[in-house]
Amino acid sequence: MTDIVALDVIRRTIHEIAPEADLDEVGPDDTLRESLDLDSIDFLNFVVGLHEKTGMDIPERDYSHLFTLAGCVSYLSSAAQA
Amino acid sequence: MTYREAMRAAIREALNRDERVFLMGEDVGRYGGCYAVSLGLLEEFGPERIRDTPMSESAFVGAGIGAALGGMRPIVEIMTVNFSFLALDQIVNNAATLLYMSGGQFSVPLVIRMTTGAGRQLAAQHSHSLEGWYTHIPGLRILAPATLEDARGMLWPALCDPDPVLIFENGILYNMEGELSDNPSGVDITSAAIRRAGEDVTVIAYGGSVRAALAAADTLAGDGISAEVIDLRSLRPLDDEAIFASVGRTHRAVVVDEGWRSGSLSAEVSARITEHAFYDLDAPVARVCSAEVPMPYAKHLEDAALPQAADVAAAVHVLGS
Amino acid sequence: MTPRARKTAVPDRPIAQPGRAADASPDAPATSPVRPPVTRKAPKDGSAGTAKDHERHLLHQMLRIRHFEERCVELYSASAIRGFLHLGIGEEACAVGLVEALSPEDAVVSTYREHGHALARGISMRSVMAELEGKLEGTCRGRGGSMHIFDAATRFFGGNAIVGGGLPLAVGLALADQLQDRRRVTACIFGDGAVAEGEFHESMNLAALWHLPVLFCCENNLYAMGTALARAQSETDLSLKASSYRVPAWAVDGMDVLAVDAAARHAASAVRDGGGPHFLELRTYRYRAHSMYDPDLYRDKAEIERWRARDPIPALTEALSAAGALGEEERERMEEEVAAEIEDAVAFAEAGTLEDVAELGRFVTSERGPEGTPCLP
Amino acid sequence: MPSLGADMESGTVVKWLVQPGDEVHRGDIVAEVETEKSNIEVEIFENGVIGELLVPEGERVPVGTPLARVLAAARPVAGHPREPSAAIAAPAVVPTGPAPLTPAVSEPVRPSVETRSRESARAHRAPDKARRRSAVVPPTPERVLSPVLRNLAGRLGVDLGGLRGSGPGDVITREDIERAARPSIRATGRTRSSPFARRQAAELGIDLGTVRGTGPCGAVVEEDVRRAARKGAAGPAPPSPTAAVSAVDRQAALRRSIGNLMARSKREIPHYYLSTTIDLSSATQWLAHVNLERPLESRLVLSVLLLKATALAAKQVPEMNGFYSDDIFRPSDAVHVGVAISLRSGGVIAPAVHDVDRLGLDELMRKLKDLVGRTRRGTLRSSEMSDPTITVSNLGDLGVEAVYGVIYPPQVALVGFGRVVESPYAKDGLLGVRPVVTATLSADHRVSDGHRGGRFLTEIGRLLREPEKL
Repeated sequence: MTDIVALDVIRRTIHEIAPEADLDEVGPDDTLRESLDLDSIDFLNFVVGLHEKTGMDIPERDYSHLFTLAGCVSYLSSAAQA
Repeated sequence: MTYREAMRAAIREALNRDERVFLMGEDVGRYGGCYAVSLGLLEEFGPERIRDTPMSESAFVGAGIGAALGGMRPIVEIMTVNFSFLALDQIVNNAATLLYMSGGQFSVPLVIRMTTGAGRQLAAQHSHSLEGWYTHIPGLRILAPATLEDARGMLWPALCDPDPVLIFENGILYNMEGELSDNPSGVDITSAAIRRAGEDVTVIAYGGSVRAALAAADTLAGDGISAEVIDLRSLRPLDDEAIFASVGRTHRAVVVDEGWRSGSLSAEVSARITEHAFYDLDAPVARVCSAEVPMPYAKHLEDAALPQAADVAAAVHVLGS
Repeated sequence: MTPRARKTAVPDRPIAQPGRAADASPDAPATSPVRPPVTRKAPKDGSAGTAKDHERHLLHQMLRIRHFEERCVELYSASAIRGFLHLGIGEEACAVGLVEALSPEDAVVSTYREHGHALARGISMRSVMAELEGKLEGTCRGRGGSMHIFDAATRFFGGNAIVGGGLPLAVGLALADQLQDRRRVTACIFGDGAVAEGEFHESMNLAALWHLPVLFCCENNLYAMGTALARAQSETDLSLKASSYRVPAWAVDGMDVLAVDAAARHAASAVRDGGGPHFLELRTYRYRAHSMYDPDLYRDKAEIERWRARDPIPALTEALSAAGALGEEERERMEEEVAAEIEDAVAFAEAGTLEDVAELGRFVTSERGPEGTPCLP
Repeated sequence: MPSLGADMESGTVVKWLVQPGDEVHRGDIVAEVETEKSNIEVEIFENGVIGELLVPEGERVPVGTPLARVLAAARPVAGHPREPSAAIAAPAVVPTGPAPLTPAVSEPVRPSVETRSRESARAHRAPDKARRRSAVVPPTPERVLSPVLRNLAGRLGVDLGGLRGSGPGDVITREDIERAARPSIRATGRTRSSPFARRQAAELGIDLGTVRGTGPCGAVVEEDVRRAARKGAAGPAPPSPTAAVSAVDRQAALRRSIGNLMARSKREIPHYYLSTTIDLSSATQWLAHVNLERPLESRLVLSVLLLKATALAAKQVPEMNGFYSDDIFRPSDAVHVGVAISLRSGGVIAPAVHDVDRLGLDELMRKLKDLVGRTRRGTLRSSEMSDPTITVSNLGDLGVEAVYGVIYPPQVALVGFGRVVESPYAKDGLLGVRPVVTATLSADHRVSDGHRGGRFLTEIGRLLREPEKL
């Protein structure tokens, strides 16, 4: 998965769980949950959404990789290559 | 005036306007043209400029290319598109590529006219609509005059184009009658035309299919469906803007193509709509094409094989306007 | 063997023919070159030099081509040249003899084995080499490569890589000249393989029918890629095929530059003088494979060696030396000049620029009309 | 007009989903009501037949205003769950319907779309059974469905066109719809739609899942979206100025109503506050362990444990769970935990998850997800808005370490959970680093005091140390 594809997946997933959120205003190293006001259920839905779109199994211990936009992108792209 | 006469008038005008122009092809002179388009021109312009050729498509098309390179403005007539394949090497490997291969040094200002289409019971070697194949080739401009005005007006701008232009004349149109203004100014050969405005569905057609599309639009109007009919006119390059703009208004598209469906021009148009106007679509793009059989001789079979107005109307109904 | 007239459909035009199929056999290279039935002429600008000057010039041209192509092999091995590379090493006499016989206003339509024709035509070695290396400074901006050298200034219309594809084009160029009352010759060069194509027959017929000023030059190197002429043609006497279209035809020893030069001059002036199309079969041989990847399985080494014995370059060198027209010092200077020109061309090509990829789409269609008018979208 | 929260003073009927004569079932959604907070679906807790709609669409009325009359039901066979068609439930049939035997139905006209607590609703179930056969209803060949059933089918994503009716005269029954919905609930997660319809829906802010498709293969096409948009416009933003509430207006109104409610709370309720630090090492370890085995979709979040522990503790300390009104505290048997959900557009809503004390963790997780999703989409049910018995504020579990909340009247307690932090924690004389959370309680001194409050918080902590038992 290229970074662009990964970003698109993230963007679509965010849009599903928080349509009003504006990902453009989130910096790569900002914390997604704080920037987008995601509660823990939202975050779980976010992870589920990533899973549904990529087929990747995301164990709970990896959640910490998904806290920032940059983290999500690199997690998705590197995991998909592995 | 007929479409045939409009075409002839266009050739005559070109011959009169530019002494570099000459017409060359099988039986264009003494015979008067296989479809009588050039009837009488030999007497008017002489055998130097109305040149009968042997049945050597490759040689005389290639000669047209060479003559164009040598400063002439040839009009080469090929009897039907089926025969043009005997000259495919010259059209595809030379006419379309010389400018590019030579790094921009040699352009080929050549016009090739040929008859296309079915409907005259000429069976499987004189009836196919294979212009779609040529639209695959970069370097060629492909035109399909569907009206008297275009038959009359497209030739001169085509001759003015420094690059090779193929004009496809649907044989069913030659006897089509209509009025033509006395002012024979050239028409624009780069854009599609809206032949009938409508709101509910865009029917995209060209050449001989435009009539079927317009007839279908009449029928549909009776059913309360307002169909917009676009005549592509230029098959390459396609006037994407016109297509997308119309689909943007109607949100439905039916492409009518006398060619076969597989790998056809209609496939190209449909793909472009899907690529660029996807979010304008309220229904899948539909296509009405010829049955995938070599064209049969018997009238009823030929009719069944060709896209008819009723098929177009039915396709529109299926989309559910 | 002496030239003998052949009874043809055009009795008023003498047609020399070199003998029957046996002569065309690869195992029996023409040891006795066939000459056209004309006396050798001095160059047109004879006032500026002697016949020997002209011969030295022919030698110089052949050396340029030979060493240029030898250098191409090196550059190909070093990956500086890619794609198909067809070399005419051994065929230089044809290129030089024919092209030198043409005037600047004439046109040349050639094949994919055209480096020699291009260089003989006067296209600079620099731009040919740059084209081979795919550089913007090449004849075609690197768009054509080895097989597609074009040059408007010298009326060099390619570089056609479809066997037989150039013939109709040449017919058309000649038609344009005829229609515009220009006394020009279009020289159309093709190989023996093209004779099998319909386009050959269509074009011979059309040119003869319309009496067009085309000089058809068949470089018969006996193989269409790897297929020997005798395995592809029921009639291996190619000039006989041409004569069936009422085209005056000669077979010429393509390993003798003076023979080619003389025949080509004769034919070209006949064409120029309104004699209609003419046909020359230049019997020659390529020493190297068809192209760089060809393992050369279809012919034996002994055959190649037999032809090498008739190499046109040593032959002319020796003839000039024997006649006292080429000293050792002069010969060396000629070699040095050629070597320097090649070094310069290679340096030029290697210093050349690659066309900006943004230009990829240029020249699919014209940017300006022939009269400078703006083009349609 | 149901009271959907103590802060609600009035509401606007956006859309009636039933018409006079329609037979309704307990739990059916009969209307959509717009409040300052959200659009709310009004449930009915009766079985019966709609008699008369008292409030027209678009009208704003105070809380407590009767919205419609419900007549006793006409049922073909008591206890036999056969769904009558709309034709059967036509008013002309109704007079033959009332069964005279029970007090509930002896009163033929009841203003009973009024929302009531689950308990009270449940209390009305008895008459249900008592409703008996009415006049013989001729089976009708029509497959006409009541709007209620249509609405149900729409919600469940059931294509009525493809459904075979099992009722008399092949009428489609509620069971048919529910049966059809069961296997396809997952499969129909995706709504077929044309690209243009999707674009339009996005531009108009319409959830395609709620639009019935009339295109090929049931796809939603442009016309469907436009129809939905027209309906939508007739609801939330109709021509009538009273109901015209723009998003900005609504946000302001929400802020105002929260302010009013909180002011009232602070004015009337004598709050007291307690806090304690709870060791969550067992809970987080257990959760990590459990989640390790689970696919993503069924993983649990910590909030579920916190909610469950709170509910169980509330069972133990009933002074925390119930309503205080008219100077009387009425403890509640059921524990409906209000979950404070902050809206990204601003404001907070605390709809209820019902009967949390009796739910398994998985079920609770599922309900919580559903509730959060619907809160975000603005499709809450009336009961969810009106009947939390205690509120938990923890979903905003980022940032601060402790939350001291303001009680939602008429409730009497609010539990706040802060962020889980790693903290030095001494246990058995040993100091270690453990994940801990600060739990706070805001409680009503009129009902309880610090002792009981402390007991309650301690109980929560104890429960969370044994997560496997939750």
